[in-house]
Amino acid sequence: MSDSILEAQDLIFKYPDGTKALNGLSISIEKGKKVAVLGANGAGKSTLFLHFNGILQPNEGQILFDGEVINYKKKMLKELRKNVGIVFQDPDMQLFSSSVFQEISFGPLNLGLSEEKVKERVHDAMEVTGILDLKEKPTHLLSYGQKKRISIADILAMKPQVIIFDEPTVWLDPKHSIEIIDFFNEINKQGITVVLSTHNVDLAYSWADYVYVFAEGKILGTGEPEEIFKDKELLMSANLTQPWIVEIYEELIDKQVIDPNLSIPRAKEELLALI
Amino acid sequence: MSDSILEAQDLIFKYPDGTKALNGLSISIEKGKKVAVLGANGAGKSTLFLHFNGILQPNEGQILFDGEVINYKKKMLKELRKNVGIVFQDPDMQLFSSSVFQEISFGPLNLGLSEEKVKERVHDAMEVTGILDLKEKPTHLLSYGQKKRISIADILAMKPQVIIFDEPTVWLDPKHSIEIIDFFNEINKQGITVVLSTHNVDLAYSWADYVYVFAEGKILGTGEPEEIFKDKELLMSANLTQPWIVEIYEELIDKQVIDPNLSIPRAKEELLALI
Amino acid sequence: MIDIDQYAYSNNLRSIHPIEKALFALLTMLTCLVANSIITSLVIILLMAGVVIFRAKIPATSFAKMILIPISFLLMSTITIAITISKDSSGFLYYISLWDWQIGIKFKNILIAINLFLKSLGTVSCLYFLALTTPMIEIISVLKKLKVPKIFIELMILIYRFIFVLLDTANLIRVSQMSRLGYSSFKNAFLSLSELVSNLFIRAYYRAKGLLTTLLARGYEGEIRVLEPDYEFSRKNLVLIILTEIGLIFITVYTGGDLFV
Amino acid sequence: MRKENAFSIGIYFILGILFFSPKAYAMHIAEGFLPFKWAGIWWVLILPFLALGIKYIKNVIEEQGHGVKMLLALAGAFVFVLSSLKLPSITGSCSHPTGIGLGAILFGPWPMVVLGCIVLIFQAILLAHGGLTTLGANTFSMAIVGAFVAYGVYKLSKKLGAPLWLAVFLAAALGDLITYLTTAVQLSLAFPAESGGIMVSLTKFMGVFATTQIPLAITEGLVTVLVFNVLQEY
Repeated sequence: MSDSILEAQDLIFKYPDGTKALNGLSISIEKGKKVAVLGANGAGKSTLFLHFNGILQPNEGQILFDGEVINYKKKMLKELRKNVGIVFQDPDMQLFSSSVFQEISFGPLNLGLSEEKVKERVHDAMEVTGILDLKEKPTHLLSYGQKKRISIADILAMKPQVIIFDEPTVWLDPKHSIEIIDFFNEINKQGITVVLSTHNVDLAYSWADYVYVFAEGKILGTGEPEEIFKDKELLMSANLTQPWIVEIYEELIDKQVIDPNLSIPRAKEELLALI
Repeated sequence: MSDSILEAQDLIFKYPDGTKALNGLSISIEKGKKVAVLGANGAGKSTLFLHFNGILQPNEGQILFDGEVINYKKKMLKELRKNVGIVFQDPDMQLFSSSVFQEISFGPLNLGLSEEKVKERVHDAMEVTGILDLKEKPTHLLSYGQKKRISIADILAMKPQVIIFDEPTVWLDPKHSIEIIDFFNEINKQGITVVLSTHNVDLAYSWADYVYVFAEGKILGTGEPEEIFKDKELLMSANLTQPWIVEIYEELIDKQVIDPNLSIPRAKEELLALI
Repeated sequence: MIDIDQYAYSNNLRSIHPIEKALFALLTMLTCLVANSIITSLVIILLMAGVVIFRAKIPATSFAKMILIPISFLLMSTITIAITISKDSSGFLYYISLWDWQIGIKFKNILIAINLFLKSLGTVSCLYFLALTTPMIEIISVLKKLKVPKIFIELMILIYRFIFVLLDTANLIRVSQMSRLGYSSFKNAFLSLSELVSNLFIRAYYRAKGLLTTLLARGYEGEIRVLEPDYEFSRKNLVLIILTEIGLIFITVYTGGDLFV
Repeated sequence: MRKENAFSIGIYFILGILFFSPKAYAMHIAEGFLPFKWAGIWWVLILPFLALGIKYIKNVIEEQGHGVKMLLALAGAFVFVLSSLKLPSITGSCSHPTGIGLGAILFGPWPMVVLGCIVLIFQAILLAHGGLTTLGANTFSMAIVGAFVAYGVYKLSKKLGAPLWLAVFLAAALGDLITYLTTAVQLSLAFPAESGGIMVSLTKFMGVFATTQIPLAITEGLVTVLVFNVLQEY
């Protein structure tokens, strides 16, 4: 696994109140990939992400970034947080300033960049997320979707190598969900590793290069989406269901409508083309 | 429309900041039905619900409950709020007591029932929602799914004739989503009219008796799910997509895999049976 | 959510340098206070109303409504000052006697009260000019340039943001309570409110924790550093401000106001 | 005849107060109401308190980490939001608690000096309650006197063995009441009566405020107790 950018080895983590959130979890995320982390509510996804960013320190086990073991010294933590960005579920929790410009400038300033550079980064991040016209507006007068984009620009401005999106689509309607997914693909093309947590199996199936299935602080299954989503038992035990594309595909094979030797379709269009 | 339990006639509503949230909207909800209200974020769904409950008063137009025009006098408002319960999106916003028992007793106590009666109602509501074992727990230590159930018990304990669920499944994983939908069917069988707002087209399609499509404070379309979801243009203009069952069904007809004279399938199982 | 705040972001003078606007408001405010003259106060009220309504394009009706906010305090307090309690009944325009005290009003005190009332309204309109044309974010950045302690500035930035988050939360909880018949009687209103308040506090507590997490994830190390967008000074505006103030002082002296008394 | 007259004027006066009190927001002194001299005096007086408050906050942050800053910021926002909530009151009108008492009990008086001052700036600019020239006077009465009295009363009554609810009630209610009292003193210092001077003026202001503020102080005390009870469970 020489090209893994983030790695967790045998993580065990208990919250101070005794809840065991991670239970000997190992995971390795490859550079430049699109990774989906699937799991029911409370499976430990968010806890793992906070480990990737060095916010939480495991009771046992270790985190590796780019092959190096994180030692939780100030300098290394800074490096880690520079390179691994998290876009949190609730933008209202992440935005601390009412000024969009101030808000986005916070991260780059913490990196110790010059004012000039920071201004440039803020501008670029706003451009990419399409919020340049919000510059003069206060966050509290914006819609959920707009706040979500600001929270993404927050992280983009830091130019991390990995961006983790925690449940990015839950509150978005179908149109905005599609937009944001397109956006993920775009930044991924620029070489950023994108990790996405979700319990939307259809989304994970058609989007990800690689899927991890979580349950109770452990990894239940890993693999390419085609393999993972064939495994009904695995999905059941993680409180998940099969993506409808897979379900229909299997049914169509059973009913001999389509040829079982054809490769399993990833997107709706592919499935329809098979028929 | 003699059997409509809730009716809105030509509602116009502007928020104090000038945003026009409802724009001449009319809707009539039939007694005992399962109704889905579909629309993108910000289409005005929540605003309408707050009118049904008498929290908001329209600038123009009127609300009728059981054929009677709401006059916003104290007595009538009380009667309305007793009979129309809203389960809000985010249980964290709805729950305000530290104890589950106190929380659920809030509504019935406000109805002026005797202590005996209130205890009975709280007990029943907890039983139906399957949270009897949480009675002694403080609300803030519970999981999202548990809180969601408490927020439902909150409303059930008031024994309303209509229950409105605002985006009930967004945060739930597939397993719990299925559970909650089953639960809606159960209370509907007991004669309660269930109204559900969602932007999940698949859910609305297979669950509802009747569908309303919202966009920009207006009703764009109403009808039985089979009709509504055939109309791609309508869905597009409301930022929605087609349910995959319908899409596949239409594709299969096009490709002559199934007989176009067969009735359109409502559930996954029906579609698979057709093939 | 808060009218004044919304206008501050959408008014027609938004793009003017915040320091210019603050200077104009504060200098005029001081002039009004120091001049202590009925005529100067009236001129300032008209000036500010004019600028707010015609330059900043705030609807006149909204401005009038806002001016009424402090009026209850002003009326109550100025009336209290205007009323004289004395054992000596000379000089009263009208009075009533209670035992051996005379309670009533004197002409001189009415003048004092009117002056006080208008002076206060004059400075209030200066405050409104600032509040309606300059977003709080920019006022904070002015304070930052004035070298107000960092921690004070950081707290202001955070508090301003979280006022709106908590207001939103409070509103949602209130709506949820009302839809379950909360606030429907006095006792019930009292209980509903204290549940709301305590819940809001707990919510605020968890938010504080969550916020720390999200800031740490962005490399926070104890100081909240942010950048401000640039504004350009306008020499013309500065000259205009100075001329206005000189004009106001001239008016005061000319009409015999007791400047610096 | 005269007594009747006095009686009816008294009634009108009280009705007037009840009519105006819902909008009288915690009796912050309005912008421009204090003469230049007094506005300046109160401004100068609060500066050392602010400096000490800021120093105190810095120390706490150093000892307990950066999370304290977020907590204080949220507490400040909480106080502001609290003061914009409608509160049921006996007269059927609505007013609000200041939240300073609760804050002083939980965080101590020094942080509340700073937070109170910030909240007053926001109230002045966003809500037009109070003002900038009168910020000194209002900070002194609410954030300094109010916070220290509330904190002192709380500590003292606990020392004297009062039950928790009573200590909290007294702290919040007295903190409130003495804030209003300070406001009355500030006004009478600035506007002494021509005969009888400050004392007569003080009597007048207290007479006006007492009727509205005593019920408010009691309400604030009660709400604080109820809130504190819930927080106790956490």
